[in-house]
Amino acid sequence: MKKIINNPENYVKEMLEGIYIAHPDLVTYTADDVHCLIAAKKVEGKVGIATGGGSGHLPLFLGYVGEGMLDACSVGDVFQSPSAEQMHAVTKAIDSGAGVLYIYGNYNGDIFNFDMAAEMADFEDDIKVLSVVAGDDVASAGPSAPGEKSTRRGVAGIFFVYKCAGSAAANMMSLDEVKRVAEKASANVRTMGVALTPCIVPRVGKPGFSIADNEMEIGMGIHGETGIRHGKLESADQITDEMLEKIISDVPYTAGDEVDVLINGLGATTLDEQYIVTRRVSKNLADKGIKVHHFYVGEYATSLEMAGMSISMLKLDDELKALMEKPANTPFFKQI
Amino acid sequence: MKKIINNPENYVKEMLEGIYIAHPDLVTYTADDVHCLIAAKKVEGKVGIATGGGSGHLPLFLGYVGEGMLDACSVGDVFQSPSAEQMHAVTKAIDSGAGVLYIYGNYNGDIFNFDMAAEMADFEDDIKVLSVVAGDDVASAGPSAPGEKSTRRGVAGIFFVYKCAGSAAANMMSLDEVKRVAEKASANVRTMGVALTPCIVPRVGKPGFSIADNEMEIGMGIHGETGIRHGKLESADQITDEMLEKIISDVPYTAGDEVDVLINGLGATTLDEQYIVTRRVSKNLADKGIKVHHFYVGEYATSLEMAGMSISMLKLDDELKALMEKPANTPFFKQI
Amino acid sequence: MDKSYIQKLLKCIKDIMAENRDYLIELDSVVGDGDLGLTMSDGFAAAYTAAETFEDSDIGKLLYTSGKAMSTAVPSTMGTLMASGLMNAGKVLKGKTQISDAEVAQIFSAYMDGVINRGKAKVGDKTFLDGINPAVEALNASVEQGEPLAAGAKKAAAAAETGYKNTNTLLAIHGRAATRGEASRTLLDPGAAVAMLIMKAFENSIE
Amino acid sequence: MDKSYIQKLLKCIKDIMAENRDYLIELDSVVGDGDLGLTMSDGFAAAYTAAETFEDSDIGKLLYTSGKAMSTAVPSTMGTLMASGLMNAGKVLKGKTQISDAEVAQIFSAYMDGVINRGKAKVGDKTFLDGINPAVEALNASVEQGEPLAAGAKKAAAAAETGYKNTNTLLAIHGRAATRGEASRTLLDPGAAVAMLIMKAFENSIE
Ligand SMILES: Nc1ncnc2c1ncn2[C@@H]1O[C@H](COP(=O)(O)OP(=O)(O)O)[C@@H](O)[C@H]1O
Ligand SMILES: Nc1ncnc2c1ncn2[C@@H]1O[C@H](COP(=O)(O)OP(=O)(O)O)[C@@H](O)[C@H]1O
Ligand SMILES: [Mg+2]
Ligand SMILES: [Mg+2]
Ligand SMILES: [Mg+2]
Ligand SMILES: [Mg+2]
Repeated sequence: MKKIINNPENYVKEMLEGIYIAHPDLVTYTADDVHCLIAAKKVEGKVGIATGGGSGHLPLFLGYVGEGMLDACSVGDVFQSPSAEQMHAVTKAIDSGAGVLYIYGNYNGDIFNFDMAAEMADFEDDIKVLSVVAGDDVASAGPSAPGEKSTRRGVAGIFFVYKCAGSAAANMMSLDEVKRVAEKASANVRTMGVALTPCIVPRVGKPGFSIADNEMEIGMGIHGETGIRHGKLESADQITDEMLEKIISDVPYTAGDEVDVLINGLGATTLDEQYIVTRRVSKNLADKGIKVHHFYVGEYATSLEMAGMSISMLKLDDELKALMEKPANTPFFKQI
Repeated sequence: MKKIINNPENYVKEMLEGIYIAHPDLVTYTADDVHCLIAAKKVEGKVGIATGGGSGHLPLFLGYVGEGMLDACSVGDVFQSPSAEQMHAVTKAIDSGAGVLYIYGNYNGDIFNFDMAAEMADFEDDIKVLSVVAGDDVASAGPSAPGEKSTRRGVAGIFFVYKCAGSAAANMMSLDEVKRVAEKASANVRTMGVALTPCIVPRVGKPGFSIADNEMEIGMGIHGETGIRHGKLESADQITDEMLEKIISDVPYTAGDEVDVLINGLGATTLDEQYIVTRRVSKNLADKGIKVHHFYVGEYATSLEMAGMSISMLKLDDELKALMEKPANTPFFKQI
Repeated sequence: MDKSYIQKLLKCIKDIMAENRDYLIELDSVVGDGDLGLTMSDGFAAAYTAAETFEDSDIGKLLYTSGKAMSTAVPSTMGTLMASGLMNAGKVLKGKTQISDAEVAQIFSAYMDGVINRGKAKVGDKTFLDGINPAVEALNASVEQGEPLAAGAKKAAAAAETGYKNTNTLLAIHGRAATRGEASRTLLDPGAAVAMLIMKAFENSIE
Repeated sequence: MDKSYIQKLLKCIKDIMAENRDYLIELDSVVGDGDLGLTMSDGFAAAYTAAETFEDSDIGKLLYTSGKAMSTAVPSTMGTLMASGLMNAGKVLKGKTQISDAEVAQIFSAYMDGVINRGKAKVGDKTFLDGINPAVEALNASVEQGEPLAAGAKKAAAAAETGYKNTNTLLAIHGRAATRGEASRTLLDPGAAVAMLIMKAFENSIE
């Protein structure tokens, strides 16, 4: 395990201390617990948006707390949910009467704890809490029936849900409206990923799985969940086309549709490679008559030092487009 | 070699095409050559700032072209200088009468080509060109005698030189003044790095050097140049303290000094680790009475997918501090 | 029975989880991430510590408080589910300082309901429920027939063990195991093993 | 001699670099990044192509143009230095359409000056200069003594080879090799090998 760390037991705590040192103007914490991260500035009357999840995915999840996006994030150990108590603590800190929306990824532990936290906030503090669970990974399960909850895992596409909901809240929309927007974004975003190498959870000290030399795992989850196929490593163009195929057929798209696209690096994959993929996405979509409104390229949701990348696409309408365009200022995402 | 690429011969060209697709509002190119990258908006009467260098270091060098920083970047093949002709082409494109400043890292190939380009611009177009060569890597050579050129390699610390000079130019200072500011920033910045794994140049296909399991190379250059010592991988706190020791004793610092600090990931090292280092830097400097004005944390200058990181420190005075605080909007660096 | 019995029950659960820590780690390493031995021993230790030092004689509040302590200590899937079980048992028994054998059985029914409410799984989904559900049924039947609690506890423990042993015929549809699809079927479910251990601890607490 | 000789000279250099491509790659792989065989064969090929198709009879302009073509084709250390050599020779001979033996020798002096102006290295720094400098001295001495150019070229080629062979006693202080410090001393310098090849090509061009 080649990592620049101290005692693995303190990995998350020390990382968080670094976060507060580097971004004092944007984030702070509540309940005397560094895992309970909240925005430095509270906007009175605004719907609060909280997220949370395991560590090991920076800039997810905490990196999107700040102006114009999220108000809080409870932070768990690497690949582990934070506790309901921690979620409850940030909920109390960010509510200013307009209620709180939870937006988080579709994982068992997170769901159970966010549900418990919502009950606590309701029972103990009379705070109205609603939840939107993001499940954008088309590789993780088939589409769910209309009205049914997605059984798909949440991955990098949650960025779009954060951004749309964050802009809606900044526009002083009501809790129900912010939830509607988050659900709309969530319903219109799809992600596919590919992994080339495993990653190492610091407390475990060795990879939890392996990918053969010269092989790739298409559709692997961000904790190493099995993908939909593994095979020989192909060219960037081939990989991109296969991933887009899966994304596009799932929605489906027709010529004239407009999208925002996120090309996301999982950790060790260079920005060069991400731009080589960007180039192919642009060509592929142009051929289908799908118009790209904006490309976001970089590390938006990682799996520690895993090599690999994902493509997320958000199908836009006028409302989502306007919300995506609003400025934001967080430790990891700044839009001017 | 596990990379998401097409034909390695097209690596840089395809990467650049992706850049122009993703950031059309910020950058474009001149001379019909994608390697000749210039800012999308030209500010009349402003001193132009051009940089350049080999690929494989994104966001260096091209990622800092945009509003409030650089005006052009000529882009070479991986770890290879661009040509004098390409530098000459961007020079012509960005000059608006106030002259052009070249800022680039201290490498043979780059120096020879920038010098040749400056002669061409002078001879052929009567454009006044001055140059500042950044050499911030304290591990690469001893300090140079007063008035002598630094024999040190340029690494991540060039970010500070770009930012200070870019702000000075945006303030419509003269060419001589912008050069003075760049030289002052350059004289006050020091960097130390550590590498944990090698990287692979796409056209070569295999690592150019190796670092034993459980070993690290303190002071290794961003192309794999030999460091000042290799040894067993130590804790984040130990590594940080050793690097700071080298940086601080080179300047030297005294209690009460104020600095900007850049914690830079080389490619595969997680943001978590960079924040764990941030935490230690903060403690270490606080003990010495050195005040941190601002931390910059993330991948600012990489070596493809190398694992490792570097610490850069810029000693501030009132002028540099004000220049560092100005807003900027480039593909990779946005400051609000 | 009063609060001291509940404390004893939680001590028995905590002890059995500590004894079976490595066993659970091993089971969860095959299908999941291997943390179950740690989360169950740490989690029930936290629940017991909260119960042991609890001042009030309200059995419901004691159960609720120990559940909340567990949820804070181990926010994993099973940690939160077990905490939800304790908290729901607490809500159902709120206000009681003395409980009958039937009410002891009710603790386990309520515990199971708490897990179902939180986890939304069904019997047969290859989870904790496939261990606890046959045990709760056996216990309720025994108590209804007027048998002594010790007999019911014994039957419940046996039923939980059988339920656990049968999980290697079921397809996982929740959590990490589900990502393996059909490959998960022949494996034993770690959560159901926890149900078996809880019911064994219940048996121990009556002897 | 007129422009056609210069074209022949550049053809000889281009040919010898193509023949020694692998030799230069091997040399540069030991101390540097291994690209020298590619950059020298590609670079002098570009220089020759520009010279071959050059319309004007001005020898200076021809040299300058071929140098510029080379700098565009191969912007590496040696690529840019060799281009600078050609361009400086071009500046010095600008306006000439016919040149004497002494002026042929001047091409090499000017070439070396161009490299020195660009690279700021000194003889003894374990670079190209340690191959070219003894050759230029030998050539100038021979021409001054009124020997035929063929004799001078032969002496120059021999001097360059000796200079190159002696570089394994020098400490590198420029470029990638310098990062190895003392460990660089016993190695031969690839750039000096290029000087030897250029002078051999000169010898070939006269025969
Ligand atoms: N929805 C659910 N309802 C009940 N039990 C569940 C549910 N989902 C998973 N489980 C149980 O949780 C066990 C795994 O728990 P745990 O190791 O804590 O999960 P993780 O480490 O993935 O958070 C499974 O063996 C299964 O019995
Ligand atoms: N300043 C200099 N002046 C003359 N020759 C130099 C100078 N620096 C380096 N060289 C020569 O360049 C050679 C390496 O050239 P090249 O392979 O093109 O370098 P790189 O691949 O590092 O750009 C060295 O062997 C040396 O002879
Ligand atoms: Mg990374
Ligand atoms: Mg990276
Ligand atoms: Mg587990
Ligand atoms: Mg070389």
